[in-house]
Amino acid sequence: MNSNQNQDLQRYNANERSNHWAVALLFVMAALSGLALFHPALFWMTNLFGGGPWTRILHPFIGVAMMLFFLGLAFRFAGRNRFKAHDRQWLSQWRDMISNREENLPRIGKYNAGQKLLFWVLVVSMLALLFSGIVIWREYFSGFFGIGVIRFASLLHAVAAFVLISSIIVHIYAAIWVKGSVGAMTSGKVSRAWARKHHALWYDEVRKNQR
Amino acid sequence: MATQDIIARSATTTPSPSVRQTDEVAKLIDTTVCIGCKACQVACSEWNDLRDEVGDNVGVYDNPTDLTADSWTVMRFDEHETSEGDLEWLIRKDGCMHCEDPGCLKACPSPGAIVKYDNGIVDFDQDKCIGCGYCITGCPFDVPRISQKDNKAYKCTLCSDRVSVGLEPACVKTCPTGAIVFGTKDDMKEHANWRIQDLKGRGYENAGLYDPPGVGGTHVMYVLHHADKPQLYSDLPRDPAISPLVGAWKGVAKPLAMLAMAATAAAGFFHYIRIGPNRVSKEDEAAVEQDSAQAGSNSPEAGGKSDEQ
Amino acid sequence: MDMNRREFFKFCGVGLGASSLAALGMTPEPAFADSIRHFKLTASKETRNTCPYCSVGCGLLMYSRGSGGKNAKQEIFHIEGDPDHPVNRGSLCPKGAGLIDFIRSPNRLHYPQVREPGSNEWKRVSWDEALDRIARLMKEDRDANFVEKNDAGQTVNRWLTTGFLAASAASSEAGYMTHKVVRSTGILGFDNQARV
Amino acid sequence: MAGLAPTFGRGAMTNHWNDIKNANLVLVMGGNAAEAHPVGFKWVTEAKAHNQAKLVVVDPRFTRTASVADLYAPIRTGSDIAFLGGLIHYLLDTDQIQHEYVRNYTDMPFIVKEGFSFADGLYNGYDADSRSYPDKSEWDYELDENGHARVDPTLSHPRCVYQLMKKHYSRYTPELVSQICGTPLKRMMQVWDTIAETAVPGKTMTILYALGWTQHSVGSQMIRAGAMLQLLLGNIGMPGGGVNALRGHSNIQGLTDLGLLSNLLPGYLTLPRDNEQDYNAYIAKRAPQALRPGQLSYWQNYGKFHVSLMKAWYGDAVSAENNWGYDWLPKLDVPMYDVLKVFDMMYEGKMNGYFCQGFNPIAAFPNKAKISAALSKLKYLVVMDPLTTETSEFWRQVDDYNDVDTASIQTTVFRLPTTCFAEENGSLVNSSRWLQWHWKGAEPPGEARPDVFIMGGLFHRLRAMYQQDGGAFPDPILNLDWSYERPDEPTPEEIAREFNGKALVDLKDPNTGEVLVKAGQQLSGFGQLRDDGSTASGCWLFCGSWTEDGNLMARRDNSDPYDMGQTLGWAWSWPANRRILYNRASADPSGQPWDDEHKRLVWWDGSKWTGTDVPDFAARSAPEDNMNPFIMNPEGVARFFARGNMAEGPFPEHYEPFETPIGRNPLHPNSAAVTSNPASRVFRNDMEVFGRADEFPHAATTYRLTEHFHYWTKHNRLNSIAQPQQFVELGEVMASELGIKAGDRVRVSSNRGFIEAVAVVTKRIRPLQVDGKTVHHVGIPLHWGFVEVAKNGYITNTLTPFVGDGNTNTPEYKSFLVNVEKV
Repeated sequence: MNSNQNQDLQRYNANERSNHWAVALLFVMAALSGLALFHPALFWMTNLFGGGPWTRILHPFIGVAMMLFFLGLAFRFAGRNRFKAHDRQWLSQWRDMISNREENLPRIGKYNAGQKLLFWVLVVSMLALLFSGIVIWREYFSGFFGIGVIRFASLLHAVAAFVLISSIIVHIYAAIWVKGSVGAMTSGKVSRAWARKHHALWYDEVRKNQR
Repeated sequence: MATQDIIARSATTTPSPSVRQTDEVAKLIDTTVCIGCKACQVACSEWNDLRDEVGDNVGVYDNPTDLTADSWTVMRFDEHETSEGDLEWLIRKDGCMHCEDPGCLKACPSPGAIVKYDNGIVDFDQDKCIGCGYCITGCPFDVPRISQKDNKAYKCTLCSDRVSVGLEPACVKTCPTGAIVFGTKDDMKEHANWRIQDLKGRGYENAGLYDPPGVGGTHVMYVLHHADKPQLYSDLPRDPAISPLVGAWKGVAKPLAMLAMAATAAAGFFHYIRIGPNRVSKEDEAAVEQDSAQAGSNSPEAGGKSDEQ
Repeated sequence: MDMNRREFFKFCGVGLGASSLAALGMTPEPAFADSIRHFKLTASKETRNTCPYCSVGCGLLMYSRGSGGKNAKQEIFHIEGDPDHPVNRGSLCPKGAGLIDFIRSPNRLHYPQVREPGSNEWKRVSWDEALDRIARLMKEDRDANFVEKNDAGQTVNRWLTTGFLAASAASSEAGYMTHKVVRSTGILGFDNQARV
Repeated sequence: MAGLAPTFGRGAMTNHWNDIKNANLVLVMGGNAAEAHPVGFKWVTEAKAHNQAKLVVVDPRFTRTASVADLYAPIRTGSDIAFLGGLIHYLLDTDQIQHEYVRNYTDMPFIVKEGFSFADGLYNGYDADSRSYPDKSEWDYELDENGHARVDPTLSHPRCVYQLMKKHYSRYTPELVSQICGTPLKRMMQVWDTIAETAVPGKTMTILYALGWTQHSVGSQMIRAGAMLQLLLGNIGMPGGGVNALRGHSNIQGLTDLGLLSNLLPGYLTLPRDNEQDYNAYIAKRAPQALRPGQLSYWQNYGKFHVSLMKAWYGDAVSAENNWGYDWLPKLDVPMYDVLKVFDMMYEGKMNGYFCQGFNPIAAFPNKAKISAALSKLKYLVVMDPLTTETSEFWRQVDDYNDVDTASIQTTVFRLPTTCFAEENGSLVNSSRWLQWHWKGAEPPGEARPDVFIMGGLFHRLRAMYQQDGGAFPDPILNLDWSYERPDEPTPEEIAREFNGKALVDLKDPNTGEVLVKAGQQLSGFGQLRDDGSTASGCWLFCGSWTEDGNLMARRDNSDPYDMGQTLGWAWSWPANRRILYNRASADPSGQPWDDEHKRLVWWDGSKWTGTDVPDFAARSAPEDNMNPFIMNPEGVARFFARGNMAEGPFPEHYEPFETPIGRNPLHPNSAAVTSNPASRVFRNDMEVFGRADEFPHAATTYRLTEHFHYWTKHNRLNSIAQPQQFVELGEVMASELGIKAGDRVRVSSNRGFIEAVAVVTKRIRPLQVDGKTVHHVGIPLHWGFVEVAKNGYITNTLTPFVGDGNTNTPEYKSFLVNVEKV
């Protein structure tokens, strides 16, 4: 009778998962090649890309590819990342969150305020990277910009990259910390208990739809 | 190499050998004696085996009209009318200034692609150049150029190959009127002072030396009739310095960002140690059982309307 | 995929190790950087000459490849001013500084050539053919138009129907030889750049 | 150059490059030293740096030289005589002259014949039909019974040169001069006053001029005027003084010294005219007696030089019996067959063959259309050159640049590849009269051969043919001495030894009978030459360049013990290694330097003349003998009054260019006959193609750029990069009137043709107010052509007029009229 009552819930479908991992992979490459050119101590990483010139050649193309996939991801998830009234409440209680006292937090939907914040930070820094990146892309575009713009773009690119990378570190840690999350992006499934605990409203919603 | 050890390398965090002390050299360009004959341009290309494109005349004497990867120095001509209505033809030999604090070297991400010798010469090593163009971004004088042929950055080397064997640069040797002189930086400053005295005697009250402190001084200096208005000489920057943006980008940003990223990772690590993972508890699973049980009989009151449909 | 404590520590350890290695500057590239091009005149052959352009007469040092040994074809690859020369003291103007491109100009002539009447092209000929033909043309013209006496009966011995322009960039020796030959034929239409 | 010999006795740069550093004032006029001689200009910089010297530039354009000048004055092209005449008037008027110098060392006290007169711009004896002065006999000194010129030391005699000159230039008032030259009066007076400062004995001014004076229909007289100015100031023979002709080509001095000109023989010996049938009269005319007691009049040795030359050329075949082969020398029916004359004959179809040895006439000579038409009428043209020249391809159709009908051109053209400087040994004579030896550094490309090989090869074949089947007057060809080790290609060393000269028999001292030079030995100086056939010397002037001590031209001792820049041990300088001509004049009549501190050159040490330079004087002639410094002049002094030596008259008079923007000569506004040089030769069919100001309103002048050398360097990549494309220079005012912006393409046309080029619009050319009109100048560089590495361009000489200077027939490249329009 209630055959589907106990099986795990589908959080991400195959397309969403592939899209995410495409972005993730390109991000790793962009970050490694970018950091290699950013700090002398990491220049050795250019060897991962076939040396300095190749790193210089590849990095912008990797970046653009990442950007394209990220757009896909952004359009998929933007709707569910709109801020809601309860998000402010949730944020104000961030201490309960990091101390694993989730029961005190308001019930939330598919994404909690922290995740939404991350989402929008990624969007902004990605755009910043794209535009500043084009300005400092010496081989094709720098010729069109004044030296002042180029200098500003160089700094902006570095800052945006820093923000992005830091955010992603947080993102990754969160996945490790909140047990049962990684599965959402590998198998695409989460346990009903996980959903009920972390995303109660979404849990209800899914159950309702299952009727 | 004896005459010029590398004292600074691009993208290198540890100090370069800096125990040996050798003379600082400098090239002094006396715009008040220069006749704009372009011998320096030709000698430079001849010595360095460069042959630029045969261009066009665009209505001025300047040719090539700008520095390129194949033209490391060019003459810039400016016609200036004095308040008395007399004409001055201000001619400036443009090229790398060999800054004491080189913006190109600061900006370069490739270790050793840009070096500064302890005699003051700033040199590019095309073998290590990755062609990113950061040197252009960093240069306060807009000097380096990336070659279309090989995507490497090029500029005046102050003939480091000649200087290393004890010769003067090619442009210096060839200069017909002695408008370009070469020697230790101290001697060049002395020479400049002597020239400036002569010029003041001839009515150029503002004659002076161009050795901009903003970049820690340069190893290519100018004697100008109007040192108070360097911009008259085809926009020679009045007070050049490495742009604060470049300074931030290649200065504080680097360690800070690295530190911050490391800190973020560390924070996670210690959070995991101290507070530990966030797991689904037995209660949660039981609750789920309950939910499904209720689901069997009647619809939940608690559920209410989801706020995300 | 779930990750337990042990796995997590492993993950962190590797990252830490790698970054600290890098921080130590263990970057895979040579510790010593020699970015200077090698001095290109070392052991090349030096020949003294004089600039062929204007009349300042600047001293030149011409540098050529090859030890001067029989098997090496000497090729001049660099020219700069002679610092011992009292006038130029090593300096050269843009023309002198570019002399190497005169010697090696793509427009240097390599072979005797002739352009026949009405033709639109050059034909390569041997030196013998060229000089034979020119000498014959000279003699025909001279024999036909040489003036021994003028109308007044005075001995004038001149040849006016052929003229000669000498080169004021040619050496004095070439000039002297040219004068000796040209005058012996009676040519008066004889001139050089002194006039222009 | 032709202005110098009639004044001083020799037609060459009086001083030398390094000596410029000894000047207190440098006047660059009729030239652009920084542009055309940048390295020589180094010594101007030195004078400024170490001698606190001033640099004054007078030029229609604000040139590269002007860019480092202390004082610049604009002047209308072609009006230099007015400017200098006015200055002469000013100096005489304000009595700012070096009195002791002019009284002792110039012809100021000399009294001129009564018949001499000047009226309405013409001297006595003018013949309008022949456009010349057939009889110049009255342009001379009054002689006393011993054939010596009468003088009046008080300078008060109305016909003494001083008084005549004063009178002549009294018409050149500052106001009128400023009106003729367009030089603003205030600036002009500034320049004149600065120059006048050098009238004192201790201060010297040097004049650096070049083709900016030479290339006018009155070029020689411009140079004369400059020379007179320097005499007035006592600046001739002085260190840091002189009138310095900056020659154009590396060996133009050498080729002139060697007489490669229509009317010359080596060493400034001259060919006979038709009416000079008698050998002895021919020599006598050229070996004048001294015109004042005790003067050297060095040309009295003319016979020795001539005989030695003929012995060098014809060896044993000439002797006193056949007047040393006098009849073998061609004789002239006209003053000279200069290039203009020759190309006019060619144009008239009167010539069959022509040789161009390292010369590019279609680009270098005026009115390209006429040159091209002339060459097309030849039967054969032979071009010897290291490079492809426009002349060798004059028959090739190249768009508008050379629009010809190839098929209809029936000229056979031979092109023979020659070596360049780097591929041969030999000597060049620079502007300082230094004979400098150079060494071969590499083999020529392909089959290129030296000019000597070509001349030798041609001569051989000619002689062989004349030996076999005879022909017209073969004697000079068959008898030419050709005893070289390799007859097909004599070595430069052999030839150099030949023009230095050797003893043919033991030369004995006439008094003691001791052998001075053994037979076969090289002579050590022209003092050893004899007119009895016992010596041979191909060029007496070069005698001493290759002695028994070896090749003095190859000397490399650059030491300068007195720091006067004389470097007597470097190379060898004619005459007799003297570095500054007429240097006796650097000492006062008593034999001591005018300035013992800064201007030490030569002085009398009690027994002989000595000093920092080789005395240009009789070494043992004591001051009390009253021998004067200008030893080549029979007067012993320098000439303000040129006597019969100039075509237009003894004193320079301003005449307008043949194409004048103002249409009249403000000095003689009502006499069209003297608007332009009345003594210049003008050919039929050239007169009609002179343009007039109503059609062609702008004053044009042509010149070289420092990045290029004539038509050679456009074949060099490096120079083509530095200045790639043909342009013309226009003043801002004129350009804006015509709506032309920098970089626009403009068409510049004269009455002879047009060129198109990029417009360089500049503040450096300003409109001038001349004779009540506004005159704009148009600057037109040459260099470009239709065979090159640089961008193809038009031959600038398409525009220039086919008329020359009255004395040298040097074409008037520097002043003509054009119209300018935007394309």
